[in-house]
Amino acid sequence: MSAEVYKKKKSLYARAKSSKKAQAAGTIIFPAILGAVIFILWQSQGLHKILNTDLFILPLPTKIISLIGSNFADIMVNVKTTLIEVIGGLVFGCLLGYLVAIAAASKPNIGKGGLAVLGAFASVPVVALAPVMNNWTKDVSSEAEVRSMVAKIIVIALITGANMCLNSYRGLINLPPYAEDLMATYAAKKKWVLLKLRIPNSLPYVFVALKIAVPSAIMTAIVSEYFAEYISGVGREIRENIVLAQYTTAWAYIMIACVIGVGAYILLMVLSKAVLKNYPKQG
Amino acid sequence: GSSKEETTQTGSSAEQSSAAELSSEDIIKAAAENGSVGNWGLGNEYEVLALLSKYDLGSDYLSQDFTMDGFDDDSITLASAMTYNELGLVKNDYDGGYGYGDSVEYIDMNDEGVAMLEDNIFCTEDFAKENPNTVAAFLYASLKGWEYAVENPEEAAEICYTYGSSVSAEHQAYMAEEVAKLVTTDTQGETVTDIGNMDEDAMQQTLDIAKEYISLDDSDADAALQSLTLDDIRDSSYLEAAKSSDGTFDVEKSEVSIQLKWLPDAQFMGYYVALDKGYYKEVGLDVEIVAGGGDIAETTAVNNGTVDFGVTWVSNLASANAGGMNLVEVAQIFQRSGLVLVYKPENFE
Amino acid sequence: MRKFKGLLEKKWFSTIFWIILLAAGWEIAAVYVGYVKRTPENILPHLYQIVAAAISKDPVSADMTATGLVLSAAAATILRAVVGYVIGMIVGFILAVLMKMSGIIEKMFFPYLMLILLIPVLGMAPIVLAVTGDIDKSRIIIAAILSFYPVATNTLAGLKSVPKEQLDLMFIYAAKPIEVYKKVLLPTAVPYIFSGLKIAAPMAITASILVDTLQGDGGLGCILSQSLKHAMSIYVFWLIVFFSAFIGIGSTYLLGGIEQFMLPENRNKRKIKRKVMKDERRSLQEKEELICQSKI
Amino acid sequence: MVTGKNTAIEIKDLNVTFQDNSGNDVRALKEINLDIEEGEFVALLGPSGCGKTTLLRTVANLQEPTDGKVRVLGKTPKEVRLEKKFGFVFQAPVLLDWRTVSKNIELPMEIMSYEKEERKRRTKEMLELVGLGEFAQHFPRQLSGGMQQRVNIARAFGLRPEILLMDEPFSALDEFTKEKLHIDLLRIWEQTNKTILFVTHNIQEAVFLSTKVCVLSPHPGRLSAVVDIDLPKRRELEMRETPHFNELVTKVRNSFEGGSY
Amino acid sequence: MVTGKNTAIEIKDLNVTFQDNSGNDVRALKEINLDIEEGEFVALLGPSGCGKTTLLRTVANLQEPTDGKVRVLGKTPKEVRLEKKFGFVFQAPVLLDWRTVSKNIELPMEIMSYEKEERKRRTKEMLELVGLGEFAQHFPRQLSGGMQQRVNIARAFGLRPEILLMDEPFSALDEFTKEKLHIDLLRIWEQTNKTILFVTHNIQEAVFLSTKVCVLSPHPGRLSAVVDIDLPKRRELEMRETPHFNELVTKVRNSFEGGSY
Ligand SMILES: Nc1ncnc2c1ncn2[C@@H]1O[C@H](COP(=O)(O)OP(=O)(O)OP(=O)(O)O)[C@@H](O)[C@H]1O
Ligand SMILES: Nc1ncnc2c1ncn2[C@@H]1O[C@H](COP(=O)(O)OP(=O)(O)OP(=O)(O)O)[C@@H](O)[C@H]1O
Ligand SMILES: [Mg+2]
Ligand SMILES: [Mg+2]
Repeated sequence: MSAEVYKKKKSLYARAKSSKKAQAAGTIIFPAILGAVIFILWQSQGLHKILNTDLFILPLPTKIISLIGSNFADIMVNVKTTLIEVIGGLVFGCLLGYLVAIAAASKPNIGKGGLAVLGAFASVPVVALAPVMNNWTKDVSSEAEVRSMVAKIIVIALITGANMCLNSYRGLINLPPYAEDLMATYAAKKKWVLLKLRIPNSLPYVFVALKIAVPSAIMTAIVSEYFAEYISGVGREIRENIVLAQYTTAWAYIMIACVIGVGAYILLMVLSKAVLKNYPKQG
Repeated sequence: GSSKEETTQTGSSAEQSSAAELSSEDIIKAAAENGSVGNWGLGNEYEVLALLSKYDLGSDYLSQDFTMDGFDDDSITLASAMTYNELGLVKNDYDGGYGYGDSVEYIDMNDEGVAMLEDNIFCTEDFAKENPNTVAAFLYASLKGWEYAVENPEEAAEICYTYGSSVSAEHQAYMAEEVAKLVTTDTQGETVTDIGNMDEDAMQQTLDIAKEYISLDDSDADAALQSLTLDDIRDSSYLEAAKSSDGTFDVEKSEVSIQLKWLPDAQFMGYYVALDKGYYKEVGLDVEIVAGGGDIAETTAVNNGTVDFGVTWVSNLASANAGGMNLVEVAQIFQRSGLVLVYKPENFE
Repeated sequence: MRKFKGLLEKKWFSTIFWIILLAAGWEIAAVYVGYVKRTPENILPHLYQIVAAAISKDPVSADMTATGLVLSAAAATILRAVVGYVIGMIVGFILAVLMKMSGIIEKMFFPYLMLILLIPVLGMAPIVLAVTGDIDKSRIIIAAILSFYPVATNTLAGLKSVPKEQLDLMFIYAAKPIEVYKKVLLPTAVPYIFSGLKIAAPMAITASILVDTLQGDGGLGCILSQSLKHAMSIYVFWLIVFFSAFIGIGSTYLLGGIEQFMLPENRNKRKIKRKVMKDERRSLQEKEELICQSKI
Repeated sequence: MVTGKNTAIEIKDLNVTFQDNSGNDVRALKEINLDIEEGEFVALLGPSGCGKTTLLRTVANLQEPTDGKVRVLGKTPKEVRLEKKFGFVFQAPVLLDWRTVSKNIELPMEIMSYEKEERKRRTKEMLELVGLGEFAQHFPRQLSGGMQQRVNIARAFGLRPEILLMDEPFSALDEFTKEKLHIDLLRIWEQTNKTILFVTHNIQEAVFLSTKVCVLSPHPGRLSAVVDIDLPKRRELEMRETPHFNELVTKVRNSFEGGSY
Repeated sequence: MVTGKNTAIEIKDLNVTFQDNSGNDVRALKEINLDIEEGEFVALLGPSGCGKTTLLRTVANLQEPTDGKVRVLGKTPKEVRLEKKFGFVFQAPVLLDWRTVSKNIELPMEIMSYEKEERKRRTKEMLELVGLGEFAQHFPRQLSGGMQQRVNIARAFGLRPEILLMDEPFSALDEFTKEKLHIDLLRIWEQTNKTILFVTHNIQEAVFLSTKVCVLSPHPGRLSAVVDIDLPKRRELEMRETPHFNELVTKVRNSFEGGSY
């Protein structure tokens, strides 16, 4: 009767026995299976029936892919812009969020409010934040390309920062029982407690945060591109083409956004496997 | 507050001294070389592209966000503006406006010969074929609304208010005045009396510019666009039926809706007047006006049947049809381009 | 000095501290912008100007004051955000439980959940509209789509954070899955779930504002884009910026409060308190009865 | 084994191997053969790291054998577990920190759907038994280490399981408390006649409580000796002073490999 | 106290009170008075929950006294802690999951900025001492309970602290390992002449190791007896067989309140 929940346990043992490679393969194979199913549904127009939509709004994948093929160079220019924004925003945002979390964890009295305030920034909708940032960064550079990149990166950084902050904060304070006492008996300076205890303890939490931060950075990039001064980017193209009712082209860019997302996800998984290899397996 | 007025004054004195001597060509060239021509893109840019190409300039322009802040801080020296909207905000000093008064000048697309026609009324061809009387009735009442509105813009502006306009009262009044001009003047500056007329030359010019400057990544769609003719995008029979009617229609569908291209304001005052004055009721229609302005394009909404009629620009309609939709324009409300490129003369001394 | 220290201990103090710090930074920047920009209110108005706009009685559109306009538009938007948020929360939670139950489901679906978040609102909107046939439903669904993912991710992490020993304990007793969830997994996951909810809350509001403009009939999103366009007082725009920020702070605190209330340990503590109070009342009654009796 | 009784636990050629981080095998248990009759009280003795916990976990279906066969009450450990016949006292107390002491003791009873009245009654009884009556409403972190261990014991006792597996249950307790619990455990065992398998490091304790002492040797963990304890079923504290008791203790001690114990 | 030696730990009228969940006071320690000289090896004995851990934590500045005075080496516990003079073996091993065994032992040395060479050398030495040489690269979750406890001990020994506080360090260990560690601990103590305060439940262990046994009584925790152990400083395992040793054990046992131990 209680088989289900423990079936997993058994398979866990089984998996532990099987090689690590097989496990890694599963991470790719299972999504690939579902991907194939979706692809077939989509191509055979079954998806259109399910979603009650037509070929116009949801063109066939083959058509989308051939469009990507014939406009590859153009598309890459936009992909580059978006990637720079996403990576820049993620790096700054996650660092910012993590630093605020560290401040909050080491000086809870002062720092905790910082969490709420950073959260408040994340609550200002991108539609409002993006134009404000455009204005605030006008003097950054005389090059429109540069200053609008900076504006977009700031927006992404604020949005992802808030989420990194919330999750890593928990990782920085939910320490193993008595670990803080242990450090106290060594009269470890705050720096050491941070380096040897809090930061390592927070790493699994950081990856949870990244799992959310990566897609939301891409999403924010796409939306903030609508408002950017310099015309470039995947999001901008999606919008232009939807306004022009060019859904095939729009979907081509959406697909590209998804590929970026999946690439980032795989990267994240690989990274987390490497960084968390010494940590007890979760679940 | 005070600094604004000062700049305004210096601006206007500068204008008197030198800018008048510069031709629009000089200004466009100077701005383009500077990389500081602005437009919103998203299908608004073709006239600007045509203009740039007319003077053999590159096709780069800066993206304007919703605001005119870029123009204000001189990061965009030659900014796109609609006469009935942004231009008013730049000039006027009511709440929200930038208060430049007459110190700014502008280049008019109509004068440059690159005008494209904007707001029209359209529906799907299938809908029109199945409901010819409904279409004619709708046109009849809408045009009646527009006629009233262009004659009484102040009242029309107030009517827009009652239907949830989201602009300030002063700006609404300004808009109504300017929209009336667009409805009653053609690209050559001549007065138009038959509102809704689909002027062959102006439409052909619009389509030609669209064909040249709309760039579609989808090669099938691009080929379709190049082969479009006026007959593929408009059908004047409904307008004729409406004009020749006595005002009584045997409508096939009495509950219809129209999706606007943007948020409710005086740009669409004709429909609000028709609704408010009961013109739609008179022809046996129960009309719902659906505000636009968003991410579900009006062409998409009409095409998938969420709404029956829509207001869009001719170029949008052409690209939608090129992409595989089957839409027809049934009336052309704006008879000339509302787009201008506004600049501060002192930037071009 | 000691008074100050006592103040430092207060929970709300640090928020006030940060807000004051931020406000000071804002004002300094505003003074600077006031000198160098022609229309500073478009870029960075003084805080007092924003406050003045908030309390001003002058109508900005029709006969509405700025605050009135923002609040009336906010009502629709926030309602949609809340409904979408709740739906997203439930869906995210269920997905997390499913993924926890089966590693295969997790591996299979997790990357796609992320993709759903990625398929931008714009590409999705016409499809969602086609499926629901109703613009308001579409808005709610899109708000839900944007908020389910953080909840799902965090809940899953929470369910996975249960110490192995505790699962062994339940395993030995051959507890049914539902009991394992009720008694161990969920109580452990509560703080994680709330982190997810705290992250999702602003996303839901952002989403709701974004989808207001799918078709522009009212809502904060429309007012926002109009005021941004200067079709009405620019202060309406700033009011919306601040309003949404306050909603964000408010939601963090509200969820924090609910979290404290929901924490299994605190619930047990309340039970103990109630019991103690009941016992005290009873013993008091008994005493009174005794006194009464003795008086008689 | 030809006795009138049924075999409670039957272990045949049991091997359990773990993998260390370099992928090498760590043999925790090697070729274990052991039969335990129903109603027996078996003590497992052996140096730290020799595989006692692993053996207990294997019997309870918490650990899959790498090799060999384990049968409990004639069935697989899994079947027995699903019949909820195991009680397990973990080496380190596993308490849910958000539940009070009494709620922690009630936990398995909730799972086994005992009546509320019954739960309360038994919990109270068990709390008295382990001397924690006053601490019913405390949370685990408000208890001392030994008190936590007592909660752990109380939780397992509360159920009267068919097979009670205990991993060093008394090592964190003082001698006085330990003695009291010894007697209580023996009474429970006598009355209910359940099978008990328990791990200890204390030879006296092993001899005093059990009917059979199994000695494990480390690296790899093997069963190096089984000593039958022929003390009368009803044990008294005074027995520990008898020469026979001391003989048995010496016998067990000498049965350690190398005899160095 | 008039001796040539300095007082290492001085406890005066110490009270520690906790709050339970209904807001009532739990008196963990009441009016404790105790002086420990430098170089003494003091054992704390007492039933479960009597406040031994609390006393240790108070000395180490991990717990604030509710009342009374604690001085260590003439200074406040906090000062001494900040001078990094304490070593503490926690009752439950506190190991960081993500660090290997050797990295866990190195942790305090990293914090105290030992040279890398020195760290490696000492860690290796300590691992051999506790018999875990082969397990240096294992993670705590791959160790048995007793092995974890040994890592815990190795980590504290590695530092050679001025004041070593140990909370039931050996209770999870088998007798053989325990004896070996007893001897090692005594050698370290002899050589370095540090002050050691340690908690145990085992009277033999207390007498064998310490120079002074302090007996605590529960509810509330009070110091009920102090027994000086006048065995020679250099202890040998054989001493446990002498009549004098047994006398001391009996004396300690009898010093328990009510003598029921
Ligand atoms: N954080 C706390 N909150 C409330 N009560 C506590 C707390 N810590 C300890 N106590 C109480 O203080 C008393 C002494 O606890 P302590 O841990 O010092 O006992 P101990 O002598 O170490 O026992 P053991 O041998 O079982 O470890 C116990 O009654 C315990 O319940
Ligand atoms: N998960 C694991 N991974 C790798 N090795 C393990 C694991 N669990 C246990 N071991 C190893 O198996 C051996 C036996 O461990 P076990 O816990 O059974 O010992 P034990 O007899 O209970 O010791 P103790 O008395 O110290 O608790 C040890 O060498 C240990 O390192
Ligand atoms: Mg063990
Ligand atoms: Mg203790």
